[in-house]
Amino acid sequence: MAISRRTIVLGVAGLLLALVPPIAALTNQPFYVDLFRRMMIFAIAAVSLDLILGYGGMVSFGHAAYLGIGAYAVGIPAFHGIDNGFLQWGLAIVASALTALVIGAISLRTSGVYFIMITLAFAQMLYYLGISLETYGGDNGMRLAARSKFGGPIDLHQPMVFYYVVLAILVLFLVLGGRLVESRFGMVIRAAKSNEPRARAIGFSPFRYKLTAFVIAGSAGGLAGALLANQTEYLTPEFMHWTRSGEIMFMVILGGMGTLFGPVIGAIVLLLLEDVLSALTAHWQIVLGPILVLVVLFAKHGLVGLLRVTPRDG
Amino acid sequence: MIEHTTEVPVRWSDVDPAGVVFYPRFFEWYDLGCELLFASLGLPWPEAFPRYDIVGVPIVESGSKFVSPARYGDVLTIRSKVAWVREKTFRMEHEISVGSRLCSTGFEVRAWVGRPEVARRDAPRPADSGGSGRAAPGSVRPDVRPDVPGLSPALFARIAPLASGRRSTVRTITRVALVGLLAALIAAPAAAQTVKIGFITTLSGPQGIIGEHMKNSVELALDHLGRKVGGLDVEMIYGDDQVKPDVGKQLADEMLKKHKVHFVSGVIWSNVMLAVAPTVTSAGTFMIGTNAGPHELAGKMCHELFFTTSWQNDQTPEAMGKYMQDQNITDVYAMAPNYAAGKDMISGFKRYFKNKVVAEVYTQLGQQDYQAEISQIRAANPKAVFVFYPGGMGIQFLKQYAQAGLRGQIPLYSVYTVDEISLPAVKEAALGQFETRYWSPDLKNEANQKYVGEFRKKYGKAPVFYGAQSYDGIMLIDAAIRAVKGDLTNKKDMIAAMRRADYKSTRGPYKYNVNHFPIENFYLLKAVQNPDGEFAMQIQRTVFENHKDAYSAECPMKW
Amino acid sequence: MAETLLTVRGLSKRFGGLLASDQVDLDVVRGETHAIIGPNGAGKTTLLGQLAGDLRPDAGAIRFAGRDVTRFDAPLRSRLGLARSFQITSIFRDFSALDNVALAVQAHRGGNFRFWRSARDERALREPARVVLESVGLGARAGVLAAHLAHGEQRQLEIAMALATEPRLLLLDEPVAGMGLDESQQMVRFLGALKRRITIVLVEHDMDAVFSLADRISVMVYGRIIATGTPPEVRSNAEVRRAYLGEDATP
Amino acid sequence: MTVTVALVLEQTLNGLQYGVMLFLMAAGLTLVFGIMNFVNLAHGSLYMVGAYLATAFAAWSGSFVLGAALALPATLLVGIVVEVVALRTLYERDHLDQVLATFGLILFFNELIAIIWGRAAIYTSLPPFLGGHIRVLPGVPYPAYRAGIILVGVTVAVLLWVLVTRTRLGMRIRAGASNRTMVSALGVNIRLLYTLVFGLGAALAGLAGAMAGPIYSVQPGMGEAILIQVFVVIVIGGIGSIRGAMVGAIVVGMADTLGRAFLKPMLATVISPPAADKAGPALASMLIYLLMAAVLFFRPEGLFPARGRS
Repeated sequence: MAISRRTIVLGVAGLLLALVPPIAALTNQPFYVDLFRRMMIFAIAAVSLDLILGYGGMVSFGHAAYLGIGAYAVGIPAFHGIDNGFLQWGLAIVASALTALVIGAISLRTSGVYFIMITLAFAQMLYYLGISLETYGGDNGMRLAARSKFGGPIDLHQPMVFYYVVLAILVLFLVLGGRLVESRFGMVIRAAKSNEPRARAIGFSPFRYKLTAFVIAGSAGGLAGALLANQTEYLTPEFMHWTRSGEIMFMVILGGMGTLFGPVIGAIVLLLLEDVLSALTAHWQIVLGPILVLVVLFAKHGLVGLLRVTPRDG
Repeated sequence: MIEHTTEVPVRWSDVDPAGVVFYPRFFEWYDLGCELLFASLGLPWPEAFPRYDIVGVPIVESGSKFVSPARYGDVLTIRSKVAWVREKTFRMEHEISVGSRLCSTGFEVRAWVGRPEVARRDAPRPADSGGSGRAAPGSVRPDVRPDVPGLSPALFARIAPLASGRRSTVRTITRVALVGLLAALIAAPAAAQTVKIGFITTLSGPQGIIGEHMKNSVELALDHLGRKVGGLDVEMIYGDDQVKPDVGKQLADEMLKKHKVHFVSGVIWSNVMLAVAPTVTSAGTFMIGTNAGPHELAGKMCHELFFTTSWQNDQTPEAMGKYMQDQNITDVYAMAPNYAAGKDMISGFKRYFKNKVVAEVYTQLGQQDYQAEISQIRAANPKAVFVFYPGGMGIQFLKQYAQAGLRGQIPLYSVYTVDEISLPAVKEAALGQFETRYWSPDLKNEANQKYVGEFRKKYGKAPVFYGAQSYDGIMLIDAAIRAVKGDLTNKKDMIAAMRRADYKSTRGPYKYNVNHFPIENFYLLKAVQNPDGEFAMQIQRTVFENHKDAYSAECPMKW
Repeated sequence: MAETLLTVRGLSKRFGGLLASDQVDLDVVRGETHAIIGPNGAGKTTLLGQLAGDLRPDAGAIRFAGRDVTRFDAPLRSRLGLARSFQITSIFRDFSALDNVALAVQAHRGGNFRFWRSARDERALREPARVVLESVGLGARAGVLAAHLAHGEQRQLEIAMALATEPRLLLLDEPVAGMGLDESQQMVRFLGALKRRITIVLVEHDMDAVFSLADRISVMVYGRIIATGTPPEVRSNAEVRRAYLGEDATP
Repeated sequence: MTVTVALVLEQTLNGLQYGVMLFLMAAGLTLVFGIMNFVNLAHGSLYMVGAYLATAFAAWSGSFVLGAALALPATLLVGIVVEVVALRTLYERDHLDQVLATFGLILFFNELIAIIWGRAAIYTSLPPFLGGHIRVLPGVPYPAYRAGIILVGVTVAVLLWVLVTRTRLGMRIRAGASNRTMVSALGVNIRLLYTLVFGLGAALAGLAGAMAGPIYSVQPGMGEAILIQVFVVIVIGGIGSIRGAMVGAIVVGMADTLGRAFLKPMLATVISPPAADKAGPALASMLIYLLMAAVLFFRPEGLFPARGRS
C-alpha cells in the first residue's frame, strides 16, 4: 500500500540525513554539517510550497516573502534583546500566517498567470519595504546577535544540536504533510487542482480550503525563514527577492511536484549543483541554465518521477 | 599545527550569583584543554607521566584576556593548541567561545619536570646528554633536549608512527620521545607549510566584472611575489558570493572549516562583509577586507584580526564634501539609490559639506530611467549636483544627464560612479566629471606604476581601484608572514606587523588607525581624454592628507 | 397537479449579440423526466448552465424546491440537491473511479476541515461511493484511474458522481452522446430504472433515448421554448416539425 | 521646489516616453502570451540580444539606423532558433514548466553574452542626428532621441494595430488568441503561425533593445531589470491584447514617472516632510505593484481580457 512505501522512503531519507554529522565529524569536515543543514532548511521551504503548488495547483511566485518575514521575526526581537526562541519562532509562524491570509484572500480571486503575477507583486512589495526599514539595516541587512535560545539541551550554537533540530522539523513536516494531503482537507484542494469546475459541481466551494492551505504553507515558510536566520546569523531583505521565490519553485519542480520527497531531493540537488558548479567555473550559470531546460523537457515529473516506476496515483 | 577542541557545559558551581562565570574557572578550563590535547595525542597524563618518569608539566607563566561573559547554561567550546616547544618549556594557547561568540583567549607556558633518580637508572643516555648534576625535583632535565629548533629526521621517523596511534611501538620509546614527539609534530608542519588564502568576491552575474578585476589583481600580486606569499607556497581559494550575504557566509564557513584557510580576503559589498567578517574573526582567522568598509566594522565591531586595504565607506564622500565646501559651492542637489550605502554616502558628504543642500533625492535601487529625476533637477536649477550611482545605475545616469544637455549647465560631482569600469561604457558623457578617491592609476609612486603598467600589459585594460585594493591586500599578508618568518600560528606578531603596514602599497605609504582602517590621502580626480583618445581619471589635487575615518573613536581596540 | 420542483420564469442570457436564452419559462414536476430537445446551438447547454449555477442569467428567476436560487452559486445549488453532468466529460482524471465518487460523497458530508485521518480510509465515504459505483455498473473498475476508463465508462462515472450527492434533481447534458449503440441502450435502460427514483432534466439529441425516457418534452429553438408537452403531443406539433424538419414540414 | 505647470507637462511627457518604451517590450510579450498561452521570461534576454546586436552593427556600419535595422532580423532569427530548438514542445505544458524553462534560458543568455562581449557594460552613444534637443515646451529642451522613441513606439503601435486588425496573418493571430484549438482545427498551419508570432515577438523585443541601447546600460542581465515591469504592464492591460499592452504601458509609465517625481511633495502635504522623505522613495518603488494588485482585485483578468472563456 502506498502509505507503507512512503514510510519506508521517509525512514531511509531521515536515516541518511541523520548520518551526515557523525560522518562529518569522523572525516573532520564540520563544514558539511552547515552545508546540509542549509539544504534541509530550504527543503522545508520547498515542501511547504509544494503543499499549495504541487497538491493545490496554486503557482505562488512569492513564497520567499514568508522566508523573509520568518527571518525578520527572529531578527527584530533579537535586535531589541529578546532572543527567546519560542517567542521568535512563534512570531515567525503567526506573522507569516497573517501575511499569507491577506495575500491569499486577494490573490486567490485570480487564477492562472494573474495569480502568478499578483503573488510576485506582493513579495516584491515586501522586498522594497524591507529595503526601506532603516532601523533594521535596510538593504544592508542585519546581523543576528545570538541564535534563538530555548534553554536546556537545545542550544542552537552547537552545530550538531541545531542540525538535528532542523532535521526533526523537516521529518515532522513530511509526516504532517503526508497526513494532510491524504485527509479530507487535502482531497478538497487536490480535487480543485485536478478539475475545479467539476469540484464546484459536486458541491465543494474550494476558496476557503485553498486559502487555508495558502496560510498553512505561508506559516511553514515563515518557520523555514526563522531557521534560515539562525543558520546564516544574518538576514537581509534579499531573502524575499523574486529570484529567491524562483529558486524555491525550481526545487519543487526539479524534485517532483505533488510528491512529498520531491522538494527535499530538489533542494539538495539544486544547492549541490550551485555549490559544485560555482567552484568549477565563473561561468557556471551557462551550465545550470540548460540543465533546468532539460529537466523541464524530459523529466516531466521531476527527479522523483524518474525514480518512480508506477505512475503517480492521484 | 596540533589543535584540539572540546566542549564543556557551564555548571552552576562555575558561576557567581549573577549567573556569570567566575573568572578563575577559565584557567581550569585552559588546563583541561591542555590535558585533553595530550590525551588526543595518545599521551593521557595519568598514563604518560609514570611511563616517562615525568612529575608534571607545571605552569611557568599564564595569562588570559576576557572578551565576553559566559553564563550558566552555555556550552563552551575550548580550542587548545601548542604554540611552540623550546628546550625546557612549551607554550599552549587557548580560546574559549560560546558557539561563534569568543569569550576569552589565554596562554600557558609550561615546563617539563622529570623525576631525577629514577630517570637516570633505566633511560638510555643520548650521546650529547652532558648531564649537569642532579636535577632537583622541580628543575628541568638537561639531557631531555632535542636539537633546537627542528628535530633530527631520524628520530622523527622513529616516533612518527606514534602519531598514527599504533599501540605496539609505544613501550619501546624512551622519555626523550615524549619531548621529541611534541617538538616534531609542532615544528614539522611549519617547515613545509603552505599558506592558504580564501578570496570571496562576486564572479558571476552583471557585477562579476568587479570580481574579475579583483581576481586579476590578486594573481598579478602573486606573480610579483614569485607565486610565494611570505616565502611560503600559496594556495588561493576563490569563492563567488553572487552578491548574497548568506552565500558569502557559507563560503566563509567552507573556507574556514573545510579548507582551513589562514587568511580570508576580498568582499565587495557591505552586507556581505557584515556577514563574513565576524564569522572569520570569531573563528580566530585573519580577515583582510579589500573593498567594503561599513561603519559598523570601523566602530564597535572592530576586531584585532580584521584589517582593510580600502577605506571606510563614508571617507570618499567626506572628501567630496570637503572639496565642494572649500570651493564654497552652495545649493547642491544630492541624489543616491534608496539603500543603506546610498544613505551612508549622503550623510558622509554632509559631514564636511556645511552649505545649503537644495534637495536629497533617493531613487529605486537598480533604476534604469532617470529622465523624471533629471527634469526635477532642471526645474530646481541647483548650482551643483552630487550623486552616488555605482555600476549600471551610474552608466545610465551619466548618459541620460549628458543627453539632457545638463552636462554643460550644472556641474556634476560624484563618488563611486565614474571609474575604470564605467568610463569605457560612457566615455564623453563623463568628460569633466569630478570624483574623489584614495587612489588613481596616475598616482606617482613606484609600486603603483609597476602595478598599473603590468596590469595593462597582462590584461590589456586599465586597472580599477577594486583591483588596487586587492593587490595591496596580498602584499599586506605577504609582509605579515615575512615578519614572523613563516610561523602562521604567531598571530600576535602578525597583527603587530600588519599594523605597521610596511609594504609598498599602490597608494604609497600609509598608517593604520586603531580600528585597522587606513589613514590615507584622498584626491580629487577628473575624467579626461588622453591624447591617445583613451578616457581616464586624473588626479587634480589632494583633498585630505592622512584622513581618519569618523568612526574610529567607537572602536574599543587600543594599541 | 404534483408539486413542481423547479420553476423558471423569464430566464434570458446574452453573449454579445447572441441571445442564448430568450425569456425561457420552464416547470419541472417532482418525479418526472423532462427532456429538452432542439437543434444544435439552440441554447440548451446554456440553459442547463444557468440552472446548475455555472452561468449567471442576465434576467429572470429560478426557484428550486421552493427557494429562489437565482443568486446561488454552483456549489450551493449542488448542496441543495441539484446535481449535474457535463456535456464534455468532466471528471477527476488523476483520481481513481472510487475516489471520484467518494469526493462527491465527501462534498455533501461536510467536515472537510479535517487534517489528520486519511479520507481514503473513511468507511463513511468509501462505502456509499462503492454502492453508487456498483449501481452504475462500474463496481469492478473502482480502483482504475479515471483517465484510463473507456469513454462510456467515464460518462457512467459522471452520473455516479451526480447520484452520490443524493440529489433531488438531476441535470443530464447529453448522457449518451458519443456512445456506441449497445452502450447507449445500456445507459437508457439504467436511466429508465433511475427515473422512478429521481426527477431528471434531460438534454439529449438521441431521439430514441428521449422518447423512451421523457415524461414531458420541451423543444427549444434560438433560445426560446416553443412547445412543451407529452412525447406524442410534441411529435405531432406543427411548430416543432417546422423548426426541426425545415419549412415545408408535411405531417 | 515649486511645481510649475511646465514641470508637470514635462514629467507627463517623460511618463509617456517611458510608457512607450515599456509598450515596445510589452507588445511582443503579450502577443506570444496571448497566442500560444506561453509565459516567456526569456523575452528580456531577446531585448538584451537586440541591444548588443544593434550596438555591434552600428559600430561596424557606422550608422545607428543601419545598426538597428540589421538588429531586427538578427533578433528575429535568434528568436526563431530558440523557439524551434527549445520552446516548441512547451506550448502544451503548464505555465510553471514554461517559467522554469525560460528562466533557464535567461541564465544561458546572460552568460553567453558575458563570454562573447565580456561582463563589463559596452559603450553606446546617441546617434549624432538625434543628439540635440527640441523645443517641445517653452524653456524646456526635450532630448530629441526620447522624442524619437515616442515616434517609433507610436509607429510600431499603429503598424501592429494594422497588422492585427487588417491583415490575414492578423486575423489568424486574433483567432489564435481567443481559441487556439479551433484555429488549428480549421487547417491553419499552427506550428508555422507560432514560429512566426514568436519571431515577431523577438523582433519587437530586439527593436526595444536597439532603442534602449543608447540611453540605458548595455550589460549582461539588463533584460531582467525591465522584465518584471513589463509583466506588470501586460497583466494590467490584459494578457494577449495589444490594446491592453498599450494602455497598460502608458498607465504604468505615467504612474511610475509621476510617482517618482511628485509623490514626495504630495506626501509632504499630508504627513510631515521628514516622514515623506522616508516614505516617498519606498512607496514610489512599490507603486506599480500596488497598482497591479488593485487592478487585479477589481478585474481579475486585467483591463482588456482578450482571451475568450476557453
